[in-house]
Formats: sequence, structure tokens, C-alpha cells
Amino acid sequence: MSEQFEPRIVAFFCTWCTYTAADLAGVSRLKYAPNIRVIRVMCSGRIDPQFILEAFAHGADGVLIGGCHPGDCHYIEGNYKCLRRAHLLKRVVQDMGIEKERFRLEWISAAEGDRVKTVVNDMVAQIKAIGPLRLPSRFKQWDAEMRELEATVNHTEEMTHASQA
Amino acid sequence: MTEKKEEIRTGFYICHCGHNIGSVVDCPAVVEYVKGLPGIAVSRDYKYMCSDPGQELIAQDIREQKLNRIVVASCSPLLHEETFRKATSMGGLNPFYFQMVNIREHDSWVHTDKNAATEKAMDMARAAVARVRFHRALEKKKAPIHPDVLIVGAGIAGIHAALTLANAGKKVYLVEREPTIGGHMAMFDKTFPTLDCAACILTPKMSSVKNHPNITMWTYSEVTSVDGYVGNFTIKVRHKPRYIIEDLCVGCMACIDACVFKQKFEDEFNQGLSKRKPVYIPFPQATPQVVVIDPEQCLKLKTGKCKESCAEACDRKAIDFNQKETIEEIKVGTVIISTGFKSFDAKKLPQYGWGIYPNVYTALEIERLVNASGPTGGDVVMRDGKHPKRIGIIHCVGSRDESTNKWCSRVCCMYSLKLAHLLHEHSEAEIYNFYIDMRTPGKSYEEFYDRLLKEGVNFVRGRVAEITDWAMNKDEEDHLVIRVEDTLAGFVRRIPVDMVVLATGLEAREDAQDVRRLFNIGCGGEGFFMERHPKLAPVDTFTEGIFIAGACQGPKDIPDTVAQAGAAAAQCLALIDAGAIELEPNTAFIDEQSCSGCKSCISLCPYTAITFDAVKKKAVINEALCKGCGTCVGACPSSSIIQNLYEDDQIFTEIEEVLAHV
Amino acid sequence: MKFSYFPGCSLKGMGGAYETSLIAVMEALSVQLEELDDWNCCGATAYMSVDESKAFTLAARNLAIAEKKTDDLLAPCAACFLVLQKTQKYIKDYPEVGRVVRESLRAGGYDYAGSTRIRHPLDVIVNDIGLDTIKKTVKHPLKGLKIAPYYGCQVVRPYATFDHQDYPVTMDNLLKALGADVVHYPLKTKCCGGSLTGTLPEVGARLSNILIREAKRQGADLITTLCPLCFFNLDSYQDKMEGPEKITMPITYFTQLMGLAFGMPSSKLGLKRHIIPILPILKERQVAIA
Amino acid sequence: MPAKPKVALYWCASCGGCEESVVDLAEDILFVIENVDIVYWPVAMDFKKHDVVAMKDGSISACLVNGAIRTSEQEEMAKLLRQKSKLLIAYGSCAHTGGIPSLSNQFSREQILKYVYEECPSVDNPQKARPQVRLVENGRETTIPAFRNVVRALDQVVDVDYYIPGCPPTPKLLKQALLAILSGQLPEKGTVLAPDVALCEECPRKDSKPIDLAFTEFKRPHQILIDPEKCLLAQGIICMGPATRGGCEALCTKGNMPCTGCFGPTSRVRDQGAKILASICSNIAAKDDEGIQKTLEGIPDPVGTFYRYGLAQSLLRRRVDLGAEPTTEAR
Repeated sequence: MSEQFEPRIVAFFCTWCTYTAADLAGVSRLKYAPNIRVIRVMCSGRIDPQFILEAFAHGADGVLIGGCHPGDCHYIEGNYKCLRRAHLLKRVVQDMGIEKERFRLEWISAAEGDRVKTVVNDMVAQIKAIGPLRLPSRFKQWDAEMRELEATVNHTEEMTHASQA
Repeated sequence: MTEKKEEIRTGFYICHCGHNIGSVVDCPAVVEYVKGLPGIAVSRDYKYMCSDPGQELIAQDIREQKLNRIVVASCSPLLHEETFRKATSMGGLNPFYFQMVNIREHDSWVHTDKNAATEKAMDMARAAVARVRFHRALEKKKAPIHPDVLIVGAGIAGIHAALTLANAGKKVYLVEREPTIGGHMAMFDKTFPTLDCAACILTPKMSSVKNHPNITMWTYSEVTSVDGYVGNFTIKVRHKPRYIIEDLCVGCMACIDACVFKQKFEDEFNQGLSKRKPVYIPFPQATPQVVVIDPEQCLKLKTGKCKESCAEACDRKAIDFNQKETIEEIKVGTVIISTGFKSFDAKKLPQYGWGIYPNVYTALEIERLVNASGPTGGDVVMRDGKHPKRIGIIHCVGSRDESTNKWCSRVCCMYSLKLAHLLHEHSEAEIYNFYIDMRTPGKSYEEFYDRLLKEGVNFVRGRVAEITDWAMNKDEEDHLVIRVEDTLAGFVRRIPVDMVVLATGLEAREDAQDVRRLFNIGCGGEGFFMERHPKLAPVDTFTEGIFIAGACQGPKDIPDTVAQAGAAAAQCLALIDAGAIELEPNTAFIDEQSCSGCKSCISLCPYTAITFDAVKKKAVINEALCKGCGTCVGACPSSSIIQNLYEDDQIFTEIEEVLAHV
Repeated sequence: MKFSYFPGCSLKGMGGAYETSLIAVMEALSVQLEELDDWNCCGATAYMSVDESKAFTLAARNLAIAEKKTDDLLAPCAACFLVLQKTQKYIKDYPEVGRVVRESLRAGGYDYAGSTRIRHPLDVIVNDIGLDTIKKTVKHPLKGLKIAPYYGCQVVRPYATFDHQDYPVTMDNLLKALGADVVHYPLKTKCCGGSLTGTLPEVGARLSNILIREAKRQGADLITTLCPLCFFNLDSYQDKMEGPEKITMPITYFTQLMGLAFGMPSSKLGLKRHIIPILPILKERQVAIA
Repeated sequence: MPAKPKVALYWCASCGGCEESVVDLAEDILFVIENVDIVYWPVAMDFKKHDVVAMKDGSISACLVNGAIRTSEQEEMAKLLRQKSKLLIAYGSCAHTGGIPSLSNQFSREQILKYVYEECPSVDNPQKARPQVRLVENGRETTIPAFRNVVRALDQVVDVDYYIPGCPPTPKLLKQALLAILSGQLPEKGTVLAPDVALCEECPRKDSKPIDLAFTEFKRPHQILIDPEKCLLAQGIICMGPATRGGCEALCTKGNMPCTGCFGPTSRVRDQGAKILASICSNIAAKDDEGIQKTLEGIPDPVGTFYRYGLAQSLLRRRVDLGAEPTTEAR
């Protein structure tokens, strides 16, 4: 590879804890890897498992969820719902061949600006080590097999795929 | 939902924020890039979007360019989302046709690679521009504000806030855990830098609280539950039994005299420097002037067997051994938390010998010791009965220290100076102050330091290593030796003294985490309650309608505490007088047509906002109860719940577009 | 409970009393000690200042051997305890050190992943076994025996793994559990002279004498320690003490006192391996000796 | 008299159940025959591919294709029928969302061929022979369709106008769809011709569902005696009903079996499995990692459970670490 692989990480942060922590990291001028794109939600309970899969399907190399620590949810227990879903979703994602490092749930309170930095840097390093996921290009690669037919079907009646053996 | 197709005309604005954004993100490049995105009618950059001309730019473009969507890329939405929503509505557009992109806190301030930061800004801008297409016009809902206020903690902060509000005609519930109000300030002797007597300035305020018709003062009481939201809190308060009928007791103390016990229990108010009986009044000016019985110590309450001479002695029959705790429920619209601080536990630094050498004291103990109404009547006599000839005051005990607390406790330098003055005045002893840096920022504070220098107090610059009674030579024998590196003189010194005072720092209270959970507010890493914004919202919390004041937010002195208490009171007044507060319209609603009535969502709502309509057999969300977390939306198996401002399509678009790289 | 046991040179030599008493009390507490196979010198503090990476490798070889056994590694000598801990920490915290050490180890057919836990017997006895068990095991409480608890510099500094750096109390609590009186001893972590007794004997002797004098002033009958070098310095240089009055202060290992309290025969505790005899003061205080 | 509309039916990777469901129209089949001309239906009528090739483009009014697309032949026929039909309708779960065949998207082509031709216990194949795309023997050439790496839903290969869901679709839905085609009163293109509300709406057990499920364990249907009246989720059995489009008349839950999701998700959902996962997990009682994990042990195969009929149309489509081997290469 000529160019260094830069992971794309989509992060879903709850507004009260982790989004605020990321703001704090900014106010404190902490420096971390620029590979993360944050999407704000009110509560980690809002994070639909579809969002995580959607992010992967559209080219995310990693997905990070950030919520309030257990017991600290601004909405009392939204983060527990998030935790329960994450447990099973992690299994689904891994069963579907996605490395476990690519999907991460972290509790980061509004005071833990430094933790945003550590977690992001850590995740970027881990994903750099395992390489790109980039599902859209894999989808394209899979679907390339359908072009074989386009090349032949209009010319002859019969299947005449040339044997390469 | 089929709506009339409108032509999307989006205005995009990127803010340089002076150099804050502009020096890292190439704003003109982002402007050019956004011009190529679908639906963009205007794309501009500006030095300060939040300034009046910046806002006017948006409003004017909406009017002149017929914009119907607005995106601003600048700082955190937590800071200026409201500002730009207002600008959007100034232009005549519904304020919710607006989306904000955080390219300062989340981009320019945290990244150094300009190309990467600019690319990130473009990604986020593209996502916002795409997302805003799916926005809808929304109305803010209004919640009425109950005019009563709850204040938790009746130290100087709580007292000042209560009086401010009560004088403005508002009804205040002031809840204090201890048997008396007054807090730490009531223990102090004099206050710096004016050296006026703490009691003289505090006790009149305490009695005003007691007598104010608008203040309901509950001592020996604690808040046990908090429900509801801004304007409409339901609070449960537990009244612990004092075993005294408060209305009957006049504080004559005849019961105390009559109690069969000798004075044998540690007097908390005097920091254990004196003893008291199981029935006691914390200090002479305690408010209310009502005694309290400690059930752990009282013979009657512990064993059931006692001749009850106290009850006999009470003319007014105020003693009631059968008193039980009671729970009272109140409704308030706003809350001020002023629970104060905890003094650093000097035991955590055993090298300073507190608890090992009797003549080592904490600052709070000295406050009582030099106090005319203290355990010795102001005579500086040590635990060994002697009078000190030399005293060492050690600064920064449990402050500015990697192994304990990293922060500066802000008040210790000044109170150490004050104690140096008072100790010298009371004992004529020679005083040594051991400091790392003298921190005296405050009106007349530096002058006070100067005065102490002239009074002949010795100052040694260096962090003390240890206090020991090991004598290296004759001079040191029978003394406490302070071993310190004098960083100005450049060598290690051993200074023998008779008495050591530890200037213990300020910490968050032990139960700060419980209080934080109770009121659903935040704590910083050091444990103090977190303000909404360190500069612009210093007494607000992340929960609307709950404010903080005093040292529970961070170490501070009395003037700053009082100022914060006033500010918190003013914030409550502002809400109460407005009568109502506008709430974010980010509530969820159920698309009745698509709901299958599977009930999966109902128990997920912590606010019981979702119910099952038994006739229609569908779930229904009560908008007034919904707080807008979106948990039910994430869980709805047929995507039949929609959260305003966080609709599925809006978030899906955001996901797709942040990833749709250039 | 089972540990790999790293005696180090001292316990096999001058610190023999420490080893015999340690093995005896651990057995009484049903703790199995398995001496590390083919262990080598920890390098002590001296080698570190000669060649750091060789010193680390030398110490790490022991950690590598212990890692295969999987049990935690018990290092009773304060110097070994410190050196092994330091090696462990440096390998972990400084990748370059770790790389060099691992490479050197591999050249010798060893490998070290970094998982060995290094423990001091004092920590294990008080925090794992617990004072309640100790109290139950005590047969003859050391009543009336006044002890100055001396920790020395290495067991809590610079790595305060189980107690406070300046004012440790673990051994104080253990001695109290044995029934002894623990005197206030402000010099409990001050320098005993260390290896200065070899290089600058007057200075070394002066430092250890300060400790003895202070113990006397605080009314101690004896000083107890957990470091073979401290023991040696304190026990051997009392005749070099300056000043008019003659002080003799018996020195013990904490494990010897445990053995006494557990009612073990003196033969198992190396009580005769002291320059300053210990038996007279025990007799004077009527400590039962089995 | 105007010519009757021409209708074609075709099957791809499917079990044949969809074909039978047409016959399940019973006497209504007469109504069909009365009103349309069936011009192509390999399972029932003797027309050949060249007959279709000979038709004019767009001359078939409606073509119902069932089955997923796995082979090159299926691909080719889908394209051909698309070309000849005004309306192409994906009929049944496999054509709609990939169906059961798309569960094989968890495995590579090689894994499948190896198992089927070599490792499967019932196979006797000592030479380890595998089918070849092209075989020349004694100067005679035989070709068979290529076996693709990926199973696809119909619309992942060709443009589809409407979907009739189900494994198989009910006769009622088929009849409604045919009536709509005949009357020309069709909804917006791309619509699934079934109600857009989840199954619970029509499930007779709906009233017995408590508002607070608080799952502490999950059970599989064979592990307990299922109460025939009570909501299956309330009995701890995974039922896909809340996340599955209704319109099947709750056949499974009426038959004392949980819904397994064959009608696919409602129109607002992008990933059926993710949504049932979200709703079920949210309602777990435990709050700690250990407790949650323990409860979830009752779902040993989440992918197979939540994506039984829809893996091809799920957001991830296929196990993502699988590559794409050449499919036409003969060895």
C-alpha cells in the first residue's frame, strides 16, 4: 500500500456524558487522532443497532458508542438498554466476520475528556493494526461476479463460459 | 408520510472563531467544497458567526435568498445551538430547520494535522447539509415553573441563597443534614483578610433564616428522592428523629444538665477537642436553638433503661423518646445544591503525624482552638497541656499533590496567614509558614500577606517532607521536628517546633456521588459537582432547574461562595418570574398507523410516558412526560416511534454522509 | 496457597535465620513454597548501576522461570523484592528495555511474557492470609515484648505496592496480632547504612547506630526487620557505637517473632544466629520458648 | 375481445413451496385461468426458454419470480424475464429478502461445495468429484450453470416492481395482488404487497402480552410445553412477530409456533435482525455484564435466529470476511 491506511470511525455519543467529554477534550486542547466522526444522540439508549450496521455497511472501519457510566444515565437507565443490545450485537457482528476491535462500547463521563482521547487513539491504533473493513468495496467485489454474465449472455443462447483450466 | 415536495435551499456558514478554527481548518476550502453539495444556495465563511453581524448574515440570507435550511459549522452545539436557532428564526424560518456542526471542540482544538482536520470538517458539514433536508418545523413546548425553591445544605451558601429568594417573596425549603444550620463557616473564628468575626457576620443571617416567613427550615433532614423535571420537581425529605419536639424546645439546656452521663462523647463541632453528652446542642448560637439526642449514645434509646432525668428536667415536656423518622413530600420548581466541602483527611499523610503526635493539629481544629467560644476559650493550649513557643503551619496538605489531590484548594494560603496571625496573637509563639507558592489573589489578600510579613511571621518555601519526634541533637529533643527542603536557601532544614498546624485542603463531600445521582447532575474527575460551563454557566448544571453554589462546586472562599449563592438564587428567580420554561422539542411520538401494539417499548420508559391504549391496541406517548431520550425509538422493532430532531432518516443520512468520502 | 520462592543469596547465606523461620511459619500457615528451579542472583542494586540492560536481563531470567510455574513469586529479601519489581516495571513501561531483555532471554532459551507477580511475604501474610488467621495460630502471645518495627528503605520505596511509602504499618499490625507492644518508631523507613558499611564503614555504622539509639529511646526491647542487609548492619555494628552509654539491641526477623508466637521450637527459627543474643531479652520478658 | 393479460411464473433458488402456494388458491385458480394467460411456468407447463426469448420485450404483463439467485442461470433468467415483463414481482421470502438459501451467505462457496460433495455424512464420493461448469467428454460438451459466491435477493440482480412476502405467501395475498394487477390499481413502485404493520397487530395472543417482559432467560420451542394462548415472548420464546410485517394471518403463532420472520421487516426498517435484537435485548432484566450474558446464552445463534429469511437483504448481506472465488473456473 502506498498510502497509509487511515481508519474511518463513526462514533455515537450521548449528549450528556460522552459528547460533553469530547467537548471538554477540545476545551482542554487534548490532541487525538482525526479519524473519528461523532454523531450526537440524546442518550446511548437511542442508538439503534441498525445505526452500527449501517455505519459498517457504508464504509466505517470501526464504530464507537460512548455513553454515561452505569448508574449515571441522564435518563436513568438508557445506557443499560444500550449495554444489553451491545452484548448481543457484538456477537452478531463477530458472527458476520467483523473483528471485535471494530465495535466498542465505552462509558465516558462528562468529566473524562482525557478518556475520549485515550479511547479514540487506542481504537485507531487497534484498527490500523487489523486493516481496513470498507464494506462498500467488498460489496462491489462480490457483485463483480454478476458481470461475467453480462459479457456473454447477449451473444449466445447457451452458457458458454470459457473454461480456464 | 407524504409531504409536498419543496425545493431545498440550504445556507451553509462556517465560522473561523478568530484563529480558533481558522488556524487549523481551511475554512475557505470547506466553503468551496460545500458549494458543490446538493441543495446549497449559499455557502460562506465568517470570522465570528456568533457575533451580531454573523447572526444577521444568516437572517438576511434567509430573507433575501429564500433559504429554508441552515447549517452552521462552528463550536459545540451545547454552547451556541440556541444562538443560531434564534438567528434562523430571526430570518423568519422555523428554528428547527437548523443543524450545527462542531468543528471547534471536536476538530480544530483536538487535531494538529490541518489536512485531516479540514477533511473532517468537510465530512461533518456534508453530513449536516444532508441531514438538515430531513428536518421539520417544530414548536418548543412550555413547562410552567413552580415558584417554590428547594435549597440543599445550609452553610453560608445555602443561607445566603435562601435569604435572597425569601426576600424576593419566594417560598424556600432549606434542608440541612446537621442539627444546626451554619456549616463550616460557623466553626471559623475570624475571616480573612478583614479579620472580622465569623460568628458576628453569620449568626444574624442564621436567625433571619429561622424567622423568615418565607423560609421553611428543616435541620437534621435529608433529601431522599427527586422526581420530575424543571419547574415541577417532587422531592421527598426525610426528617431524622431528634427525640425532641422541636416546637416545644426553647433551648434552655436543662435536659443537658440533667443527663446522667458525664461529658464523654467527642464534640463534633469542636473537632473532638472537647466532649459533650448524648443530649447536646452543637454550639451556643446553633439554629434552631433545639437540643438533639444521639441515639447511639443515649442510654434510654440504646438500652431502654435510664431514669430519664432529662425528660424530668424539661418543663415543656419536649423530650420524646418515641419519635420516629418522617418523610415529607414537597413540590418545587427549582433546586439549589449547596452541600459544601469536606476537609482533607490528614490521616492519609501519616508522615505529617496527625493522629500520631498529639501536638499536630488540622486547621479546622485550630479554628476552634483560637475561638473565644471554643473548647479552651481561645487559649492556645496544646493536647499535652503546654503552651507552644514555636508553631509550624504546613501549607498544601492534601492539595497540589500527585499522591492525594492535584488541585489547589484556593483558601489554604489565606487561612494559614489568618491562623498565623491569630495564633501569634493568642500565644505570642514564633510562627513558621511552610509553603510551595503563596497564592493570594483576591481583594486585599496580597496586602494581608504583606501585613503578616511585617508582623514577623517566618516563611519557608518548600514542601515539608515529614514531621518527626526523632531528635538529631539536643535542640531538637522534646520537640516536633519539621524536615523540609528550603528551596530558597537551597538546603534541607530541620526546624524544631512545639505545635504543627496542617493546612488541610478542600475535597468534595464523601457522598457527593450519591447526591449527584439523586439530582441527576454531574461530578468532575475530582469529585466536585460540575457546572454546565466553567465560564458562562458557573452555577448551572446539566439538569435544567438545578443549580449549584459554594464549595460543592469547587474550593472557594466565603466571598466567592456568597457571590455564587446570589447567582444561583438569581437563576431561580429568573425561571420563576418567567413563569415557564421552553423545553427542547426532542420528544418522541408514535406513528399510530404503523404501531402493531407489541408493547416492547412500554416498560423501557423510565418516566412512564408510554401507555397502552386498550381500545386502539396501540402504544401512546404522553408528550408532557417524555424527556426525549429516544430509548423507545431505538428499541421499537417496527420503527414506529419517531423522535423529533433525532429521526431515523436524519441519523441514517448523517451516518451515510460522514462516510461518503471525497 | 502456593508460591514460587526466590531465596536470593542472602537467605542462603547470612540471612539463614530469615529463611528457616520463613519456611517454618509458612508451613504452619499451610502456604506451600516451592524454591525456584535454577534461580540466579537478582543483581541487587549494585549491578543496575553498572549495566542496566544486563542487570534487567539477569533479574528477568528468574521472572521467566517463575512465569512457567504460574504461581506468584515470593521474594522475602527486600533487595530482591525491589530489583525484581523494578525489572518487571521497566520491561512493561519501556518497550525498548522490554525488547532488549526479551531478546537476550531468547538467546539463552528463555521467554518472558511479563505475567509473573512478585510478592513480599509480609504482604502475603497480612493481606492474603489475614490477621484473623494469624491471631488464631498464635499459641504464645508476645505479651510485654516492646518492638520497634523497622521496614528499611526498599520494601515500600519507590514502589509502594502494599503500604505507605513513608509510614508503613503492615508489620506494626502483624506484631500487634502476635500480642507484642509496638513502639512508636519514627525512623522505621530511614536508611540503615546499606552497603556503606562495606565501603565507608564509619558512615554506615553511624547510620545504623542512629536507628538503634532511637529504638532504645522509644523504649524498644528489640528491633524487627524484613531485610537481610538491614539485619546485618544493625546486628553487626553495635560495638562501633559512639557515645558514652553502651547499648545492645537485639535484632530479629519478623518471621522469627511469628515462629515464637506460633510456639515453634527455637531450633526452627535460627535464634542462635544473632551477634547480639536475643534469648536474654525473651527470657526477661517471659516469652515462652518452645 | 381484448387479449387476456399474459402472466409468467418462474422459480430460482427455492424449495418449491411458492409454486404450491399458487395451487393453494384452490378453486380461485379457475378465476385466474379465466382472466389471464399463463405464458411461462416451468413447473407446470411445457414452455422452453427459447419461447420466452422469442417474446416481445414487455409483452408479459406480470411475472412472478420466486427463489433467491444463486446460479448464473437464475441470474440470466431473471434478466430475461425482466426484459420481457411489464411488471416483475418478487414472490416469496427468497426472492424478496434472500430467504432460507441466503443463510448460506455465512459460508464461502468452497465451504459449501466441500461440505456438500465431500464431507456431508450421507455423501459417497471417494473421488471427491465436483460439478464442473463445462465438461468435454467423448467430444461432447456439457455445461451447467455457475455456482455464485453470494446468494442474492431478486432486486439485487434486477429491478423489481413489487414484492409479495412470505414463506410461502398466503393465497389471500396472491389473490389480492392479482386483482390489483388486473384492475391496474397498483401502489407506488417498490411496495411490498402486504400490510405495513408488524405481526402483533393480528396475532390472537396480543392481549396476553404483558407490558413488562423483563427477560431473565430465553427458551427454544422444543424446550418447553408452549401455552397455546399466551404471548410467546412472555413465555421466553424468541418470536420475531414484533419486527415482522403482518399479513400472514398469524399462521405460525396460531399453530403454537413462534414467528420466525418470513414476511420481512416493515417498510421503515432497514435491518430486521437488528431491530428485533434491539427490542428483545432492551427488555432483558439484568443490568450487569454477567447477568446479561447469562440471559443471552438462550440465543445460541443470533444470526440464524434473527436473519432466518433475510440475510441477503440485511445491511451486512454476507459474512464480510468471505472473499469471492472465481465461479466459472473449471478444475
